[in-house]
Amino acid sequence: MKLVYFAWVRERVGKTDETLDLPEGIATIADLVRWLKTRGEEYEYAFENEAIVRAAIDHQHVKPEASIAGAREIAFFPPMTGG
Amino acid sequence: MKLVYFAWVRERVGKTDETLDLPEGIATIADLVRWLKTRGEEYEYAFENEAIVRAAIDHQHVKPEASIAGAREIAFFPPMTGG
Amino acid sequence: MAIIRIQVEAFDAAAETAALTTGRGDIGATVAFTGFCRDEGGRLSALELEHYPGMAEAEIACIASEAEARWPLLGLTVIHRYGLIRPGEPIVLVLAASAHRRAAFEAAEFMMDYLKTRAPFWKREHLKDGNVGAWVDAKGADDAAMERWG
Amino acid sequence: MAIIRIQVEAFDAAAETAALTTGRGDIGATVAFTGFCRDEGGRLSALELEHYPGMAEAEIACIASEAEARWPLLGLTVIHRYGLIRPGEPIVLVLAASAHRRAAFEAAEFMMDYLKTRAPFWKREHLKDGNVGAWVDAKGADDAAMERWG
Repeated sequence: MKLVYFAWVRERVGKTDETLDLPEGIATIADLVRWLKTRGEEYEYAFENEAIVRAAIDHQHVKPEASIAGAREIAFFPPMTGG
Repeated sequence: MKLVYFAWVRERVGKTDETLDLPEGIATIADLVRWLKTRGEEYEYAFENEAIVRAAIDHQHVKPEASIAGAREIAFFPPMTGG
Repeated sequence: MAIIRIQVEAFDAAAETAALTTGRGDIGATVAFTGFCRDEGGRLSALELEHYPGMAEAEIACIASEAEARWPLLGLTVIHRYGLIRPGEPIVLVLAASAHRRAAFEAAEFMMDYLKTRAPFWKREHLKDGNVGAWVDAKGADDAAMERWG
Repeated sequence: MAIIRIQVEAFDAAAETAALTTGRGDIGATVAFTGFCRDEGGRLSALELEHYPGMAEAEIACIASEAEARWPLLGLTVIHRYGLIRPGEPIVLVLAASAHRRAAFEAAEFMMDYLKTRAPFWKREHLKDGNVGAWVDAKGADDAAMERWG
């Protein structure tokens, strides 16, 4: 699974992207975040306030309860500040 | 008193402006319109629907009941269609 | 202090925007409204715009002061043309600048709603067949649009 | 079909407007919104804009389709820059064209409200003192502005 990070989520995780093999039982974005936070302090820091970090699956905004089945690319980023 | 006319009010009156001596007792725009309508068919036609024709005194929109005392220039015109 | 011009010539919206914004770090948003002459389904060869010189400037200045009192504007430009204007040509420009977008959008829309119903301009149609057509009727929708500003 | 571009280069609002309107007799109104980099009272030397390539285009196309479904638009252009942008330079252009002004105003404002909260761009401050400052926080006011469109 390809994961991509933007803005301060990217800075905290310390990488722009990575490809990870996910363990069994990770069905949703929320499951994925919970698992990432077990992988090290940098992830704990990035997701310390889970409610703030937004997610997209294959370029579409999704909620934490969204299924990741079939996803090619999952992105995590702060609230958008464009415009 | 200088009177000026615009758009179809001008076309119906048949002139762009005129300077008239007003008789005694003409205190308001409504009085002035009533008197103008006695001056000929062209004025009757221009003011046939008095509620439609707008007036300005010295470049300011006014209502029919506005006093014309001290006015330098009184304008009559249809509803505006600028913009 | 708003910039107001009543003119026959076409205008350059980009140059007007640059005039308001160049060298400034406080402007975060500009809204430029341009009104164009339509051909009304191919029926029109032009619109002829008549105006009341003197009152047109005074009335637009009055509307602009009202906008500047209502919104924290950092610039306001209004250019209104008169004379014969062909389909596709611009008639009116309202340009509002502010620190933030809401003020710029609202002020520009307010200016247009007021210009439509209070600025002393009148449009007459010139038809493709060579005839001079009717004076354009004022629209009830424009009065309603103005009234929502209270 | 909206024109959407995500680019480093500055844009030319006048050229974009001409591209939408030239040779057309059906457009009666254009609204061009330009968002500029502010210096925040002289504090900033630049804003750095990061974006999510691919998603940015897709998301803006999605918002633009929504606008085209809601209003009878005759043209819609969105250009959003990324990279380092100095105070006074433009960041974003939204250009909406329609037969009448209300649709053009509303569509442009809708686009901006949605861009602010849904387009994957993030701003970081670069300070006059040479330091890289904080990521700009999302504003609750922007969420509220988006929500009023239902």
